[in-house]
Amino acid sequence: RKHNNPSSNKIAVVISTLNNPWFVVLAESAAQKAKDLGYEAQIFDSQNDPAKEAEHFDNIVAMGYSAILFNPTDADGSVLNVKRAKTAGIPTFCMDREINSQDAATTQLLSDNFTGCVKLGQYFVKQMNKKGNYVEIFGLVGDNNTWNRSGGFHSVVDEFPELKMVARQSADFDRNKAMDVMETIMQAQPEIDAVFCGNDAMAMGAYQAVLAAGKADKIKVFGFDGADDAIQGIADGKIAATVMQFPVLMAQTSAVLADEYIKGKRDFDTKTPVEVILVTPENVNKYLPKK
Amino acid sequence: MNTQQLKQYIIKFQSIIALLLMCIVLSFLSDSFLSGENAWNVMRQISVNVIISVGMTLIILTGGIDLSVGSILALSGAVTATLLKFGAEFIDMNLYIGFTLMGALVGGTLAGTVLGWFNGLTITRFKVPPFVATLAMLTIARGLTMLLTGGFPITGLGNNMAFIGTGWFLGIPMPVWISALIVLAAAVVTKKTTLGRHIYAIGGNETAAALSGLKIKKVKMMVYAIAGALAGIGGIIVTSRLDSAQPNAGFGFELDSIAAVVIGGTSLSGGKGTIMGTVQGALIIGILNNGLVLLNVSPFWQQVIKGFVILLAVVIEKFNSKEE
Amino acid sequence: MNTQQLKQYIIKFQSIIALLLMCIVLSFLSDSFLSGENAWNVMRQISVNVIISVGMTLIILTGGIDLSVGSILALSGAVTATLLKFGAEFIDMNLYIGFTLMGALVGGTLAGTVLGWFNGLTITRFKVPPFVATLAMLTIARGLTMLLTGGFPITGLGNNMAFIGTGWFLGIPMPVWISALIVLAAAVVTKKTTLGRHIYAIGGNETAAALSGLKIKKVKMMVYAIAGALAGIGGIIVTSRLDSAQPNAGFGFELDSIAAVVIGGTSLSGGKGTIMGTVQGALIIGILNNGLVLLNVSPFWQQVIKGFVILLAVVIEKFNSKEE
Amino acid sequence: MNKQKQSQPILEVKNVSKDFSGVYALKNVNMEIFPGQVTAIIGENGAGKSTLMKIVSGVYTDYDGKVELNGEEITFKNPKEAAEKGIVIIHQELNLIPHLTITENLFLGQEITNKFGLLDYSTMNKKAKELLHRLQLDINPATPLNQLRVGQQQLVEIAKALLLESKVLIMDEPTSAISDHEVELLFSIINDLRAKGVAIVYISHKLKELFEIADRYAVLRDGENAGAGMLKGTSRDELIQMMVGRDLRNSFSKQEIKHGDEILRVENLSFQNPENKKDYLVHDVSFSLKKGEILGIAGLMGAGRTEVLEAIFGMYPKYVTGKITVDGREMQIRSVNDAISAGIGLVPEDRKLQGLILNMDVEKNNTLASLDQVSKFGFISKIKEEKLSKHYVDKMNTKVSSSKMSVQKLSGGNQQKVVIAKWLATHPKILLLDEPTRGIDVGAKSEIYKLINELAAQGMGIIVVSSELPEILAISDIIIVLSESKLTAKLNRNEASEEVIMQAALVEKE
Ligand SMILES: Nc1ncnc2c1ncn2[C@@H]1O[C@H](COP(=O)(O)OP(=O)(O)OP(=O)(O)O)[C@@H](O)[C@H]1O
Ligand SMILES: Nc1ncnc2c1ncn2[C@@H]1O[C@H](COP(=O)(O)OP(=O)(O)OP(=O)(O)O)[C@@H](O)[C@H]1O
Ligand SMILES: [Mg+2]
Ligand SMILES: [Mg+2]
Repeated sequence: RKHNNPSSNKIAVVISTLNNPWFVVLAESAAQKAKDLGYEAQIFDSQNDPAKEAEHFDNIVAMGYSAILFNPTDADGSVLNVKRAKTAGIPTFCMDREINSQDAATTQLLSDNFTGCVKLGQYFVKQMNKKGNYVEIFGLVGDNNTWNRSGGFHSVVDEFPELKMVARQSADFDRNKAMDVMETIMQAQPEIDAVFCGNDAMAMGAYQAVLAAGKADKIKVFGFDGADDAIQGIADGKIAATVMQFPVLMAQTSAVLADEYIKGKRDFDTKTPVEVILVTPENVNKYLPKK
Repeated sequence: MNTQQLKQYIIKFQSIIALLLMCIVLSFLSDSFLSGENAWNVMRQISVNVIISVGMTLIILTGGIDLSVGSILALSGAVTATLLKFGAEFIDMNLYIGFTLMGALVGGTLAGTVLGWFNGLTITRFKVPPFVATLAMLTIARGLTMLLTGGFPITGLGNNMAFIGTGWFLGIPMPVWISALIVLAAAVVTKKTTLGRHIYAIGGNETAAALSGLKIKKVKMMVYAIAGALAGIGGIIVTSRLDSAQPNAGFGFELDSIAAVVIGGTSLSGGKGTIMGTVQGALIIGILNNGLVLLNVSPFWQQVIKGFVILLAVVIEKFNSKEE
Repeated sequence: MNTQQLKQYIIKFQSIIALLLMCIVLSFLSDSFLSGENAWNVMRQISVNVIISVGMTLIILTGGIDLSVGSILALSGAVTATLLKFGAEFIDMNLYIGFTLMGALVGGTLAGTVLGWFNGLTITRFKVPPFVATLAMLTIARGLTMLLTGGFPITGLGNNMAFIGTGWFLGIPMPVWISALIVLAAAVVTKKTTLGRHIYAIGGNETAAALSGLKIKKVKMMVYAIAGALAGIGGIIVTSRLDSAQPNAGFGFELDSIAAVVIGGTSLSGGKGTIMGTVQGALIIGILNNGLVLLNVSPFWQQVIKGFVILLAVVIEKFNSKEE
Repeated sequence: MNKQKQSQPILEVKNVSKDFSGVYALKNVNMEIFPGQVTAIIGENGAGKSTLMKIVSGVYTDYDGKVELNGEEITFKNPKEAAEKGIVIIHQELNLIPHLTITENLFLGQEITNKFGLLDYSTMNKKAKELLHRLQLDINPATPLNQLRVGQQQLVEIAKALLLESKVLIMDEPTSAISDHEVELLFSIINDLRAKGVAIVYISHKLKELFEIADRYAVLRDGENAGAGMLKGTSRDELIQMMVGRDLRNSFSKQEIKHGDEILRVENLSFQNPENKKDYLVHDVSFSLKKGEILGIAGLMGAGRTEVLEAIFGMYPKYVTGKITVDGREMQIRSVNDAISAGIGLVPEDRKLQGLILNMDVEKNNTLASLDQVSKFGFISKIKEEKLSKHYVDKMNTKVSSSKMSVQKLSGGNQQKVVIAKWLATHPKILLLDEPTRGIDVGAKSEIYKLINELAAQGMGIIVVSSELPEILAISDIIIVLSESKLTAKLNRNEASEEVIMQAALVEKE
């Protein structure tokens, strides 16, 4: 049963969540690029729920879209969805997050969270001179990016026994929760040299706590994502480093690839890595938000 | 009385008219809405909500509420997946039981039943108000799911398992079969059995029910356990559809489910409502979700519109039942 | 009667004993717990929950509930930040009003008030059950926030704004001041004013209250509007503390707030409870959160433990009030 | 007091009609109420008495016809407006707030505030105390209402009305929950008010009371006028004739029944006060009941009569001690279910709170306690259920348009019949009835008496708690009297009289 009628020129953008600006950018850039290429584009919000995502795929198949630009909620939980689309003749282009299947998606544009955090970890070790006490605040429990980032970081940092993790808590990727958690941790742990946060929102929250406690010059804050205010924070000396992902680039590329597919191209690499870049005070000028 | 009965029929009819109206409007606005495939989609998409909401209806009929269904769903899914994949290892006894699919399904459902039963226990024996007891369970069950899975999804559950959520049988998707059977059973229980009558009586006036010799605690325990079991079945279907047990599955399902029950005309104060009403409520929500996506409404606006439709549905419902 | 009064004092005392007990245990387990700084931390961290929960208490006392506080909080924060940062542009009239801080604060609070008032309207005029009306508002306000912010946080609000959430005055953090004043005002209203009596009366027996000539609708509208306003103030504080209005701020706050109210001994069926009880409830939750993090308990376990503590608190509460 | 005024009605009802979704509760009713007089409104259950009073006092605002106060047409938007014009009503249903104190209840909607706009508790408490004292209810006015018994609550309800300056005071069955002693008190208050020129409307099913207190009467039958006039010179039988449209005089007379073996023996029954372990709600009560015998329990309000029934019925097993023997076998009654399977049924004091599922229909309420009779393997047979329910609706002459009608739409008397029917369906050996005729009109009352007698004749043992001595005297074979939770007298039918019972009921009181 193939729905791939040439008259249909609709592209679906399925996004894991719109509750986080980073993904809003990803979704909107993809949709905009698709529109620029002459398609109708629609954004589907999975609200971090693979079950909702599955519903979206059902609808997309039923409505006969010609391609899906896809930001999965889960590496494993989303595989079946993509396969279903494939069976119906609809190509899927994964953005940012991976699915654990070699052949389901047409191609996957990935910014490698694990590798990004390996880089961050290396920089972290250098900044700390291989010793000191640090805190980890990780994101939503159950989100695979949470573990990719944490895993990448620890794969480097755990090699140095003098770097001691004195507290490890979750703040659900939420700025407010990160602030509360950091405030409390600082009570229990007077000697903290750094905090590694699973995303920039939490990094900014932790920074607010550190600032309020008057320890801004003692505690180094590390984030991930490359959010505007974190980049600005690095320029202002508030944040030590973050890892820049390129959602806009990723999104636009996926739209272009989808366009090529529709126009007949079939040979795609299974994975198209999109660079992630460590942003530090040394190179921050290149990434400052333009205004 | 005849005029009254007639009126009541009209009211039932009106609710379905509203649904039809929604469908007609949508089929004008979107070509794809009326396709058979889309219809099955909607049905399959609401099936988990329907299953959970059947349990929720029973609970709300007794005058209670259950906020923990989403978390119980997640835990049951995780238990099923764990049993299926790793079997249950009894390290002490040097025993390893490889769970067959059936065993895993029973295990998952049982996990839901036990948690539901625990809800019933705290509510009846320790007199904790249902809202609080199940609010606590919402947190507890989620924590247990995280502990069980370590925060990672459990995947690769095999084709047999996948059949439950994605297969078709006699031209009808499996989840639709399952939910239809559950709805049927629940409708019979509420309308035709003593248990059903007791549920309504307890919700209508607990003191009077107790003084009529009804076993309040037993009935309530049963109802919460049933709701837990149904959440468990929901968890199995979700897990099967995704071929993966997600530790944060079912998040926020309690509100969707309560919305379905209430839009379906069941009174939150208990004693009044029907299973079929709930099914209609779930349909309204499902069709709305489907329609808004079909019409390419921006996700932000979708939230606003959904809120207003819920309001509208309940206002109409209220208006109708006043006529009664 | 005197023995009864004595007993009631003991009960009040017991609740505080429970709190003290928690504190003592924690101070043994963690050195940092008893530090003055940590105490201010806890106070500051619970202040937003306290503010919201004051409004929630009033609503629950009338027999209602408000699920929309978290979303209203987010919208108010976003409105405040927008007004502050971009001013309100009246494009049509070619007018641009740069909002001073005060204007922005009033605007944010007003936004909350209006949404709360709308809750009251649907509940009193259209007779939508509070659970459903505010469930709809939960979705609507969140959608509106997303529409207003486009899903992006609004940051860089300036030092004056930051003072509200992070500043100190006479050695006490600003949020603590604000919440203390609100608690005080609410305690006076509930205990000493006609409005307060009417709130309890409506929750106790609405029919009887109506037959006594009370203006049920007016009181309810007022209470929901107040709760909206307080959620608005909460939104301002959150925004100020983070120096950023987050579109997904306040997510799940409704459950924290209801938990505080219920642990504080207010009955969900209305007519019974106190503001001070709610403050204690918020303290218990706050200290628990604080303690679990201080002890570096795994987040998975934290959820399980929190669930059980909520249960325990309510069971103890129930046990005590039976003695009453 | 003022003869001239008396000739002018203060309140006039002209051609008032009211329907509830098509069903008429009142049809073209006219009525005149005079200042300085007590007007009794009489009628069977569901005759429309309460409905009419709710119209007059601003509760119902949509009706046809006119209400005139001092010759001017009035339309109230709500009860408060009526109260401001001096029309005050004590409702048939208790309208109090459980968790508020007596004072707070009394002043609800008319709170006294000080110059800061804050509540002035000391003034309110003082006034409340005075008022309670007038009703000889010497309780701290800061006591929460839910700690009072029904009867005491009814006194508070009366006090609440007295607090308002009323020109017309409507009392809708004010004495349904209080005993003779309090009734006398109420009458002295009514006499005071009457002397001050207040027009009083008094609704009660207790005809004896009416003759004692009322000057005029007005009778309603099926929502229509059925007669009015001065009470003096009107006989009881004439009134009843007007009410029911038939002659009821000989409808009830106690039949002699041959009593069988002992069916129930209660020995040393005690019931500890759950709130205060040293206090007993029932203390060391023993009695026995034979098949076909009717045992009446008399006593003042709060004497512990209800608790005797509740103790036997297994409602508070934790606090009850004593030996209960049914049909010669000692029973361990640890729950309501035990009681039911021992063959005991209880028609509770408060039918709405304890007896009925209000939003269920008549049929389902009828079968609630006997579902296993109409079901197999847990499935209910509709046909059997309908048959069972119809049997009792007919037997008890319950006035329903259909047994599918929800019980909340029935009048009080018919609701009570539904509760009794529920228990009869369980075929109990022993039936406990707590105030079975509270708020029930004479017609329905005599039907219930007849029924009680029939049941006894079939060999059922029956215990009746009642605050109406004539009722107790009329139906009981033996009477026990309680005072302050102790049994103070056990009387045979022929030994008992109102005086003897009152003597026993007041033992230890002074
Ligand atoms: N809210 C209502 N909805 C529908 N019907 C009603 C309602 N209130 C009263 N009725 C009906 O109106 C009629 C008159 O009722 P009303 O309560 O006035 O009787 P009553 O004379 O006061 O009886 P009782 O002596 O039992 O108190 C009854 O048939 C009753 O069923
Ligand atoms: N729940 C309770 N809390 C406090 N006191 C109670 C409670 N129940 C009963 N009492 C007290 O126990 C005594 C007996 O009450 P009971 O209801 O048996 O009296 P009764 O003779 O049935 O009166 P009534 O005619 O009002 O039904 C009274 O003094 C009453 O105040
Ligand atoms: Mg009446
Ligand atoms: Mg009694």
